[in-house]
Amino acid sequence: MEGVIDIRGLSLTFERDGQKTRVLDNLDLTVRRGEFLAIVGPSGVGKSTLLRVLIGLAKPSGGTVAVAPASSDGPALALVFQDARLLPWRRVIDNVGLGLEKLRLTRAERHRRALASLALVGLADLATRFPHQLSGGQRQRVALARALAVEPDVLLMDEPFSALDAITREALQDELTRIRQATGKTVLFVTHDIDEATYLADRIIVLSGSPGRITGLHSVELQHPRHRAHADLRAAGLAVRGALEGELVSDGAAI
Amino acid sequence: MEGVIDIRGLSLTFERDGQKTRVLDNLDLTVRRGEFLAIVGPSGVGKSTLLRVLIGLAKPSGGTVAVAPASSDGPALALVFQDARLLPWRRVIDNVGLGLEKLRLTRAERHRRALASLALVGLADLATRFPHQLSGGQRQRVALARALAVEPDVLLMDEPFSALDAITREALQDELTRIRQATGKTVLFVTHDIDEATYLADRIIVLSGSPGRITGLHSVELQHPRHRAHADLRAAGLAVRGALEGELVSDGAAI
Amino acid sequence: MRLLPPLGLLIFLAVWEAVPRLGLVNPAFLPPPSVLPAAFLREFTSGEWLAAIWNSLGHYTLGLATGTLLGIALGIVTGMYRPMERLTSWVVRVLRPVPGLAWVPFAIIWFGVAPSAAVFIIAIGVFWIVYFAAHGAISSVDRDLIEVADAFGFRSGPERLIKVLLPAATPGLLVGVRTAIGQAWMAVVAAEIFGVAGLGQRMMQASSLLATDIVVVYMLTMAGLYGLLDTVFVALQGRLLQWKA
Amino acid sequence: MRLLPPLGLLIFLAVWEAVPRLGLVNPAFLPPPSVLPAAFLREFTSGEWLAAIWNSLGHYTLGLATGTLLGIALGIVTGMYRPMERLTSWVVRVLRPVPGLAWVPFAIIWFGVAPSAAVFIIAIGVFWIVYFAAHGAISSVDRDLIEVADAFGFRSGPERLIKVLLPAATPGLLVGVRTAIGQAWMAVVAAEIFGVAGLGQRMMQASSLLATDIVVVYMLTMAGLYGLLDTVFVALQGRLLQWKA
Amino acid sequence: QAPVTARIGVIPILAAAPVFIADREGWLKDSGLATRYTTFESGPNMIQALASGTIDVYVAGVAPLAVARTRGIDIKVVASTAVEEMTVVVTPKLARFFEPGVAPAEAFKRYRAATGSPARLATQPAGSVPNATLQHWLWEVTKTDRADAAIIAMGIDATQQAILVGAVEGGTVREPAVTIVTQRDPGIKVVALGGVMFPDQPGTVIAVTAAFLRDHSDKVQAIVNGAVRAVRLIGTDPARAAVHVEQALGKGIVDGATIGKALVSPSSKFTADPRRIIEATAALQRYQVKIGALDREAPLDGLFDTSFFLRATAS
Ligand SMILES: Nc1ncnc2c1ncn2[C@@H]1O[C@H](COP(=O)(O)OP(=O)(O)OP(=O)(O)O)[C@@H](O)[C@H]1O
Ligand SMILES: Nc1ncnc2c1ncn2[C@@H]1O[C@H](COP(=O)(O)OP(=O)(O)OP(=O)(O)O)[C@@H](O)[C@H]1O
Ligand SMILES: [Mg+2]
Ligand SMILES: [Mg+2]
Repeated sequence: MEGVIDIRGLSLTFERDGQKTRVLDNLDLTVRRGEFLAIVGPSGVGKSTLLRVLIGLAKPSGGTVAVAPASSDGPALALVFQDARLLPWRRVIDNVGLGLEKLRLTRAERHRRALASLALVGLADLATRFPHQLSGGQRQRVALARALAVEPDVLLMDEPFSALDAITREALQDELTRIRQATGKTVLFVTHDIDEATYLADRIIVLSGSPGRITGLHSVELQHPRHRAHADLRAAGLAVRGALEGELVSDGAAI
Repeated sequence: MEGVIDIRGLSLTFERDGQKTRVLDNLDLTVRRGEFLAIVGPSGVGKSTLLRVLIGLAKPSGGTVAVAPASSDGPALALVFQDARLLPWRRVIDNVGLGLEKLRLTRAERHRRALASLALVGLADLATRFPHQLSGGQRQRVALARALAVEPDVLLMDEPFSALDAITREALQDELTRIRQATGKTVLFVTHDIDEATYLADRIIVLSGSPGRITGLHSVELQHPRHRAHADLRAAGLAVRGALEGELVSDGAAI
Repeated sequence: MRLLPPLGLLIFLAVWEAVPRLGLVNPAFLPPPSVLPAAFLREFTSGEWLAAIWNSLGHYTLGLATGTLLGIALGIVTGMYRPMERLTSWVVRVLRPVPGLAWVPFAIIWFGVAPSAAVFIIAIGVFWIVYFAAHGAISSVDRDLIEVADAFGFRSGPERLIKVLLPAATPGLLVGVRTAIGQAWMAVVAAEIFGVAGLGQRMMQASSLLATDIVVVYMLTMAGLYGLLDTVFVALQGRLLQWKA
Repeated sequence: MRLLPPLGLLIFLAVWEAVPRLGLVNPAFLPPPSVLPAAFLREFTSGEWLAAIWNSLGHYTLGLATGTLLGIALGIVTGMYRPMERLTSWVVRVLRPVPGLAWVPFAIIWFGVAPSAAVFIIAIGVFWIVYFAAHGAISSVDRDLIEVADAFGFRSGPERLIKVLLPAATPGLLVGVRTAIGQAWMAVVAAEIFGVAGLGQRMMQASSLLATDIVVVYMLTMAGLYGLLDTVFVALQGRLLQWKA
Repeated sequence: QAPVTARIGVIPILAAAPVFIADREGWLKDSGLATRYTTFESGPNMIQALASGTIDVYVAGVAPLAVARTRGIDIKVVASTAVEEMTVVVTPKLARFFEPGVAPAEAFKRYRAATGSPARLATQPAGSVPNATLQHWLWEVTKTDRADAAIIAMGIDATQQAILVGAVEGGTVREPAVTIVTQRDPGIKVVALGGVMFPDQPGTVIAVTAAFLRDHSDKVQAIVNGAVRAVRLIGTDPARAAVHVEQALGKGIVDGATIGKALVSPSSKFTADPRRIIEATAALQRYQVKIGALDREAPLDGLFDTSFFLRATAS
């Protein structure tokens, strides 16, 4: 296979009350090992659905998806859900430790890694809380720590920072970039924030239309660490935006 | 009373395993009738908690909150929760109609208003779906429509646009501005996006520290409709950001 | 998929037929299914069968309805209001374990030997099951959802109940009701041991005369009636919970 | 708040005392609570009371444990695997309404006149309640949470069960178990009608002699034991569900 | 004159046969008496029904009545229907030891010697008539060693079932169960008839509430007359009697032949004479007090009213 993930001719249809809605249509995409690939697109276009297919939570109606086998102890893929989806009966630390229980680790090792992961998102203090005792942003950060903890080959992230304030968000963006550079992880990152996409990604694909198709693909060749106000990023952002707006206009959608 | 909402000496403490965490401390705030007041602040500072106190979902540990009685048929306040919190057993249209059932309306009138509200957020097509058949952004928009439908005097909005892509988001921002100008509604708007705050708000308060206090208050005197790239907004944004970063540094928090 | 339920039943019947035939159990106690049609025909032609069903169905329906409604109502009240729960908690503990048979004297004293006494016994037989299911379901409704109702001004008990508690508790409530639908048939037998005519009485008579085939005929009759009701119920449940699918 | 439970009980006892005293019910059938201590003392000093409790507790504990464990196990299996649910659905409908009394002959055949037969009857008495509770709770676990387990590689049945289904279904399961704790006492009485010594037999004996005061003494004994267990259970439940608070 | 309706509570056992026969022969109707039956499983439930005023006539065992009278329920026994109902049967395992010429006590002893455990005999709980008569037979009549036999108390149905499957080695049963179990398993043997266990042991009686007696003493007389005639009919034409009993009791559950056999079996002893059981009832109570099944004897004075029977037999 070419990349760490190969998607060929992927399409997906939901059925509801006997009526079919095609969400993804004949998608081709190769995710290269080690790259940071951002996916942007309007609400409801099928971004989350795509990630769900990759990790096996949804079955494609057509096409194939190939994922390279895991290269280390950890899993090949880990997903940060769009909603935090913490297990309400587990304390924060045990929520973060969930994925680790699949690996062959001692209890102490598990605890250590969960705590380290929690510290990365700045929540080590809240380790013993239950999810309902957290704020919205804190929950999202715990979900992020849960996926980071298992150290997968590919991190699938579904708008992981959308509930965070600018400062926390920028800190985590930088943290994510650092982790990636240190470990060479592949990241598939869904976001609705174009600045975020250009700041983080090597490549950005624009998903739009109904059913969702890839309508734009932009590379950002700038070295990390990047400067947020760099002109290249600004330019890439405008291009992505153009692709999005163009699609929307041509589609004649309400918004 | 001075404003449509008067907060005096408000403080709130959570108790957990016998241990107390003070979240809000001695807060004073007057919300003026008709203004658009944005609240920004780091994750976990107490923004959601403040809105919850206002609408009566949380009891303050100290201080008083006074809300002017409703001026029309609708309620004095309506809240858009940070998580969508749709009722899973109700179809989209009935979720939007929830608040309307409290008003004295005919069935047809209720349906009409719910549908109109749904159209505002661009989801009239999905009226008969159940919440679990929606994307994350779509759910959040339904929650927004639900609050808009009851036409309250004051709209409390807890990061209502954080799950939306740039285009949808901007469209809804403009829609909200339009509604406000047409109806003179007061809006209390929690966001973590400084650009959003400066673009929309008349005044911006910065909540930070632990326990959360008001550490900054900025006015944006620009007329609506505004231009997103206007220098005044940029300046206000920098000021807010400064307040936020300053607080964070002086606080010595992890992020 | 569609053929699995009858397949399961077939396997069950085959095992049942084999057990007495292979002499594992004395056929006097477990008549093989193949001898039952004859016994059924005898009961049917004598008219006993229809009369028994008719009588029992009356007690069953009324008893189930009464017990279920009371159970739901009280379960809701104690599930919603903590002081009510506390006020009743010890009394519930005293009354809960009183077996159906122990209520028989009171049934007779209060209602006489009348169908209403049987209804009373059946109602008690299902009451607690539904009560605990309702109480549990209501008191474990997600607080986040209750807050939604609150935020939109539905703050009185009844409003909260109708807008959130009841729909959110429906899955749990239905589990209780489904259990009750079965339990009520069990209770029918206990309820008819004193002079109220019906299936249960007929079974007991047959049992005391060691006519096991007739006992089994009535057991299967109950199974059939229950199966019918349960099927209808499951379909209804599917409709009520379609938002879960 | 703390005083409400005893207050409720007091009101209950007062009403109970009044009913026979005011002649609303013949004291022969409902002895007022005030005459019970004397009856209790008689039973206690004769040693009957302790022996009966001791025997019944044995049947109760074993029967409850067996029925509950089986009910949970099977409820989980059919709740998790749709084909299993379908395969058993009709068989369940046949067996479900078979009343405890109808199982007595089988209990005698399989276990003889031995405590294990009583255990069997009690186990059946609680089995269905727990089964349906477990089935319902497992099959209505939020799919979003199951997906979390899936996404982290817990895809086999047992893994999924332990990581998500069981903890998420705990509130519903506990409702079933709590109902069973009560139901099992009801079943004790039915289970001891064939030669197995214990509370139930002693009650039957007293009842056939119209010694209602003794019947009520044993009823209250059951209530006491049940109350104790239920209190422990509720405390346990509170701990298991502290994440809900 | 409109017929008076008697609400009759019965336990569906063979001993109630005289009432069914009298009714189905039309004798009661001829005296202006309509009947409505309510079937019960046990005597105590019928006492509760008496107390709640839902039945007028009680056709079941005499034992609960004595107690009921002490609890303020005014009721009078006007006739008997059968005596010496209970019989002892043993299962094949134990029947082997009841060879001709071997005394029961000896048979029990040999059984224990052979198996190492006492023979288990099923009967109803302490305080019931079957229990007392069984004990009387074991300890007083046959002088069985207490180590050789164990009494296991259970319900009537359970007793029959336990005997049939051999879960116990024997027990007390009454007709028609005696006929049915011996038909099902010929290895099951009757080892003692009721008269041997406890002479004249009281069985099923006809009793009426004081209120009904006061208002309709002529109808009570009709019932007693009917019972007397029915007992005679069973003696003279059992086949004809069996048809009625089968209709009332079995309603298709047991065939007429079995009922016919049960009616004339040595375990059935029909009599309408209440005088025959007065002394036996008292004696039984004395014995129950002796074995600790009863606290004290319930006074029997006023329970029996023999005048109806005397009038019935005089005419
Ligand atoms: N039940 C609770 N028990 C203890 N602490 C709680 C509880 N609920 C919330 N908190 C804490 O209160 C603080 C304020 O929470 P709040 O939800 O108001 O934050 P927020 O400003 O809205 O944050 P975000 O931007 O992440 O949504 C958080 O630090 C949170 O951990
Ligand atoms: N179960 C379902 N039945 C029918 N339609 C569904 C179902 N689940 C999702 N959809 C639809 O599929 C489309 C894609 O959903 P998806 O969650 O992938 O969107 P998204 O791109 O992640 O959007 P957002 O940015 O709002 O999260 C949406 O239009 C949604 O309404
Ligand atoms: Mg999404
Ligand atoms: Mg918040």
